[in-house]
Amino acid sequence: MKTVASFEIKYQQHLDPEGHLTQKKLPKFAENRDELLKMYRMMSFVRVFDTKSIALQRTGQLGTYASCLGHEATHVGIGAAMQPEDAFFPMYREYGAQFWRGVKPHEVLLFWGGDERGNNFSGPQHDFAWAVPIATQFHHAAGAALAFKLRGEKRVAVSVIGDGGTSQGDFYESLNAAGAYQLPVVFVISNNQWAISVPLSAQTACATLAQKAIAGGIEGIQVDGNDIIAVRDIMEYALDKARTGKGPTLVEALTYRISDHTTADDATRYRDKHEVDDAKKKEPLIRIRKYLMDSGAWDQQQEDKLLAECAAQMDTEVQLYKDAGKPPVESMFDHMFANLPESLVAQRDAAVAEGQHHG
Amino acid sequence: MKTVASFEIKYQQHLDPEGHLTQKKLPKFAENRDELLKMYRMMSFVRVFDTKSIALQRTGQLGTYASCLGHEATHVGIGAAMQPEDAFFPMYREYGAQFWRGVKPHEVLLFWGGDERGNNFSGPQHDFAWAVPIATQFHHAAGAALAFKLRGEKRVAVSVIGDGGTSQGDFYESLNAAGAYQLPVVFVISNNQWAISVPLSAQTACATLAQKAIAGGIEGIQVDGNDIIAVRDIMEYALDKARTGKGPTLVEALTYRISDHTTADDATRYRDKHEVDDAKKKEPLIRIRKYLMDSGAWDQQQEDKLLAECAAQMDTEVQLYKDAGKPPVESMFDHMFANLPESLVAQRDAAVAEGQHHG
Amino acid sequence: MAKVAMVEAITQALAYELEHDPAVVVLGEDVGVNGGVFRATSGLQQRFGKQRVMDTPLAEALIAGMSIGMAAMGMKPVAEIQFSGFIYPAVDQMINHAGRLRTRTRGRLHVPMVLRAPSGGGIHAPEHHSESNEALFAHMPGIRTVMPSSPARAYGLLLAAIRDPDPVVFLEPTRLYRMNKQEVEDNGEALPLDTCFVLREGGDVTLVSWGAMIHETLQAAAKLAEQGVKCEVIDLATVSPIDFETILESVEKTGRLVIIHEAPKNCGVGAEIAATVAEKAIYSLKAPIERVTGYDIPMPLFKLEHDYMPSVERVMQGIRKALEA
Amino acid sequence: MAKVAMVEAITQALAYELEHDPAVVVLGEDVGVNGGVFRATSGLQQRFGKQRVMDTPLAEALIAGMSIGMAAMGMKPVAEIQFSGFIYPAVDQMINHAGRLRTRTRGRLHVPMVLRAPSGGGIHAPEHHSESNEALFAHMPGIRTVMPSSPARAYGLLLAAIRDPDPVVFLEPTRLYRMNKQEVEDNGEALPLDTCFVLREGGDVTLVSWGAMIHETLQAAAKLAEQGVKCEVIDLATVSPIDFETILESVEKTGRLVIIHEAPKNCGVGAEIAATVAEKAIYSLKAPIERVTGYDIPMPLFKLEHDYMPSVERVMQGIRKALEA
Ligand SMILES: Cc1ncc(C[n+]2csc(CCOP(=O)(O)OP(=O)(O)O)c2C)c(N)n1
Ligand SMILES: Cc1ncc(C[n+]2csc(CCOP(=O)(O)OP(=O)(O)O)c2C)c(N)n1
Ligand SMILES: [Mg+2]
Ligand SMILES: [Mg+2]
Repeated sequence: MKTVASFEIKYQQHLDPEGHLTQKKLPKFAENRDELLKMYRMMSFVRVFDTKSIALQRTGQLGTYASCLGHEATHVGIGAAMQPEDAFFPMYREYGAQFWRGVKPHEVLLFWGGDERGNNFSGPQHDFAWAVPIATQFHHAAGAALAFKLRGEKRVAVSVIGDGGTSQGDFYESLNAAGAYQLPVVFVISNNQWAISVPLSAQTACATLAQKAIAGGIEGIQVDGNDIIAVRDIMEYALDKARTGKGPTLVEALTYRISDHTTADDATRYRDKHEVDDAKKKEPLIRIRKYLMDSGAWDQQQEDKLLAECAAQMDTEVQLYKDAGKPPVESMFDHMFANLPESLVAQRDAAVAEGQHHG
Repeated sequence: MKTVASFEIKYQQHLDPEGHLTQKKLPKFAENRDELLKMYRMMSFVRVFDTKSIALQRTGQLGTYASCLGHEATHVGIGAAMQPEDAFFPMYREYGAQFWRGVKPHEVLLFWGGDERGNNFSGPQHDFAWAVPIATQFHHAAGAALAFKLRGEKRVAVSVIGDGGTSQGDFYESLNAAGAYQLPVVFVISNNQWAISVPLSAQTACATLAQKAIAGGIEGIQVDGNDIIAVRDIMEYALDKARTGKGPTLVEALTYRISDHTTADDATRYRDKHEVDDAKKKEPLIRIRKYLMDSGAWDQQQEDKLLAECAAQMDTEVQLYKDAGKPPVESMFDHMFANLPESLVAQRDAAVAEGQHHG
Repeated sequence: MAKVAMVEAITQALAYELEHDPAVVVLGEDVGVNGGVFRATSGLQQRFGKQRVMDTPLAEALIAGMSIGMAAMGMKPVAEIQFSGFIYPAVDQMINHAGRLRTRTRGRLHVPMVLRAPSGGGIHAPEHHSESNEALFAHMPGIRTVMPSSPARAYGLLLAAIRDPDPVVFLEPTRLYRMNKQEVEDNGEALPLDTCFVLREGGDVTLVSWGAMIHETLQAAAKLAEQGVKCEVIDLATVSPIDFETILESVEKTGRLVIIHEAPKNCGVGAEIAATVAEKAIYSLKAPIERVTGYDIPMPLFKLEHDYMPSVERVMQGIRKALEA
Repeated sequence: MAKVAMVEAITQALAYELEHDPAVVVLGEDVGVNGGVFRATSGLQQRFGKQRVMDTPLAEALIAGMSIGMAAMGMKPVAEIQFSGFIYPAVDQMINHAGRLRTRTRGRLHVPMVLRAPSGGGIHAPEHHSESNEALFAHMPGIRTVMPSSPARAYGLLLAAIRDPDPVVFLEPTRLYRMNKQEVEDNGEALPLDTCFVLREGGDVTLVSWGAMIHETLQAAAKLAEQGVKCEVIDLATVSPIDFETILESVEKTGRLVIIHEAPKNCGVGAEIAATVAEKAIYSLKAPIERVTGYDIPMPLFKLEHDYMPSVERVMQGIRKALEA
């Protein structure tokens, strides 16, 4: 039998878990210390945000919350590589990318606190809100990318999905459409090895998730998702490619969900402690901090100061969240349609009356 | 960047369009002339069936009909490689496979003639009926394969999809699940280059459709779908592999839809005549007939006799189809549930009364 | 003015908006060079180019989902689903996103898309090509569902649907595509959404129907008129949200209501109309509300499709029952 | 006999059938070692092995479609969809295949599958985790839709659903999973499908509800009893097809009907009940039929979910309205 097609999947890493460079040449942005520090600061804030949010949930001050512990490099790397005019289509835990793009931490809290106002956020007004139904957001990103392409705008749509999400039909349909239309879109798989209790090995027989790109006829690249330099590097590559009309990319970021799936989950039911301990050694903050310290760009004093600042900032955000109170009852109706139909006007009035009745 | 995975797609062909062997070694079944003749006879009958069915539609004696002109090698090859205990999950034009498995031609006519009784057919009782909603049948095949595997039965599920169908999420979900569970299933893409008016190049950026298997972590093979020897060869390989617990395969059969999409379609609106003329030279009957004649297994006299037999057989089938008449009105209700709920009993009675009323 | 059939009126409406609003794009399976399997987009790609009228890969969830993404970015996609029996993969995107994005983001994003699909039976088509599933969409918050019943209403309502800033599911009765040609002025004038159309006035009984069944309903009304029965015929047109004002006003006048639809009865749109009328106008009702509908079975293959779909005779029986009670 | 909550009763029913019928398999996302996100399948994989209790890849269309394939080959899959808000990708398989395969093949193949999904609000959950969408399935021919409202009924109805030779969508009110423990004998005795349950007898007004809202309904009935009002409370249980006999009998006695459900009002199951009762028992009705339901909006995020869901107070208002009319 003759061979009619062949494919390769490449892997990118700059910083190993010990904070050592694995390649001689650094991407341009990484030669700029301020830029690296900016990313590191954001990663640190995200971690403080995460810890505090879990605490809020545990003390009954927040609803179910999806932790991003361990994903900081992937998320901040995505955010840092994008332009404000690009459009972001998150799943539900990419706070690092959203904060970078201007979403306020208390807005994220509002969402998990059961308040839609959190989705009317301070980030780019065209960015989508979370997509809880797994994989559905890829279609929105493809559609946005198609809009950008048709209008000749130099904008890119970026969407994120989990490893579990790659089992959904929507995921593949989008990859295929992005290939067929050569869309300016970057699809990112945040492969944290688990979909709630289902390990990657039970989710698919694939050795890599990047290889799923082959089914869409598009490029797939694997990257160390705990390495902020590699993530931003590959994202910049893929964004630039998309922006210059050279088509879509699927990026698989290899990371690990160190936390429970959400605060409603208990991962000890299904996951080996050793695996988690091992992952903790490879998590993203350690290596970039080590690299920055080794290269003299950072020290313990700055670190302590940063953490204090993050904590203070978080306190402010938590206060904003708490001050938001309950949205008015009529807000459930007011944004159903641009022009509210009669039947909904009647229902709104009844609900408001009912709400007043109960105080 | 280092390479972390690599893949190849192979292509199989034994008979070229001129009827010459392209490989020295023939598969075992192909050394048996009777077996080859049996397949050739079936391919010939299918063509007669197809021509006649289109004529029935054109003369108002059949509903919309989907021609299989040009697909005979793919369809008969699939049927011939399967065992009766295997289960078949067709799309809507694989008459060659179904006839081989015992479905009667008049039963196929009944279906296109608007009569569900055609689906209560003489083929294996576990075989599915047509799946008109594109790609949905792959899930049924995956489920059947899972049942076979769980029960330790040495049976294989086989399903067919079109090139257009490979854009549907269901297609990929099944491939992925088949890989994850290592199911005894063979998925076949009948790549006839067109999905109604949409050419393959607009459907996907993929160079081959077999490469979509890589997204499911399973093997994908391309085969000349107009070469009955190659199709049966690869199908036997994939079936044997599945039957012996070695997992699923995606087979892409390269063929061409010489006809309109269905009798409701007019392909001259969107398709170049030259392309079709070219395809006609490569169609599946010419080459196997030539091969059989060249090797002395077949001559013009036998050919004439065969065509006369096929025509006679088809006349009988058409008569059976016509004799079937209209099914009773209550048959729309009687198979809704094993135990018909009260509300449906009432509706059935009303419909029957109504039917009698109108005669 | 030339007379046009419904499918041509639809093509005209699409062409009008493509010409006047650069944000409008048409997309779907085979809508390009082929002009759609029913020719509703015939000639549009040739006229407006491949950037405005696009074939899509064969995937309905994708078609709906991409339309949402495009719409939220300021375009006005008019997507075609080839037959309403193949619309189900799009249900997730419609209910979970199209109908929710505006309220989810408290107005920041919205979804001015139209999802068109041929719908209903009576054209001798294969399995899954004759479905009536408007009730599924009617039950979805945040979505308008519209079904035209004449060339003029198809033209005007489709224009309204495209211009509306919110998602509209637009179900076109295939049975009417080439029936009853009508003069339709191609002047870009939209008809109002959320409004019924009173097609025939009468004081004895109110008939509410939509889509293709309007024709059996009108025929039944005409036949009964010969016997002196005056039917008021209301075309629901916007199947959700329902314009109850018009219906209630009529029922208050006639005291009798017959609802006619092709879709299965159980939890159909007829149920909502009957329930609301029974709630709001019970004291006006002189007889039980009749529903003449499809049965609670899938549309059978075509040998039996006319045993499934309400005939003029069945509609008349329903009306007589309402009159005699 | 130990008291069990609904979720435990469900686990018991699953275990009973897994033990007694080798054709039964349980499948879904996280149903294996994790025992489901609500623990409905807790311990089952450990007890029956990975061949009987299987995690699936994350794909709802696949879960439904594979279940159809398995069922047609003689197995009895009991599939879990993690939340009913994620059931929509399975809609295509359910309406186009599960509900049609038997009639499509004129009885040759059938689909003894159960599609379980937690459903409804009130548990302070994130977006899409609190949906009530039984009406979508109720409108689908060939499918039974069942919603239990107590541990005992969950046990008996789930057994019946698994044993039934046709597809059943089994929607479990999450809000009840851990509420109101009850003694349930794990004796493998099924309850009948297609039958309502009269939970409280009374001659003044008939209350029909199902799922979690049964509890607000019973509370309202209890409160009104203190004021001397005798409510008859009917648990619909099988949401489709509906047991109208029981309902009509009750309405003929009371002359008043209030329907209570959490799902949106428009084209909800309440509409069907109201429409049919208004048709068949209009002369028994002493007052308009009231529906106390969710609004025609998506379930809001949880700060407002209790403003969406009918409260005991709203149910009582509805009853009072029916009584005063
Ligand atoms: C369509 C759909 N099905 C099921 C769920 C329930 N669910 C929420 S998160 C999750 C697992 C997701 O895993 P993965 O995609 O790997 O993302 P991760 O949470 O690990 O980041 C599931 C099953 C959902 N949100 N959407
Ligand atoms: C889900 C779905 N969408 C749309 C259709 C309408 N339709 C019928 S056949 C067809 C094209 C199929 O093309 P392909 O998969 O290549 O198969 P072929 O007909 O060429 O054998 C379409 C769009 C359908 N049957 N099902
Ligand atoms: Mg994951
Ligand atoms: Mg094709």
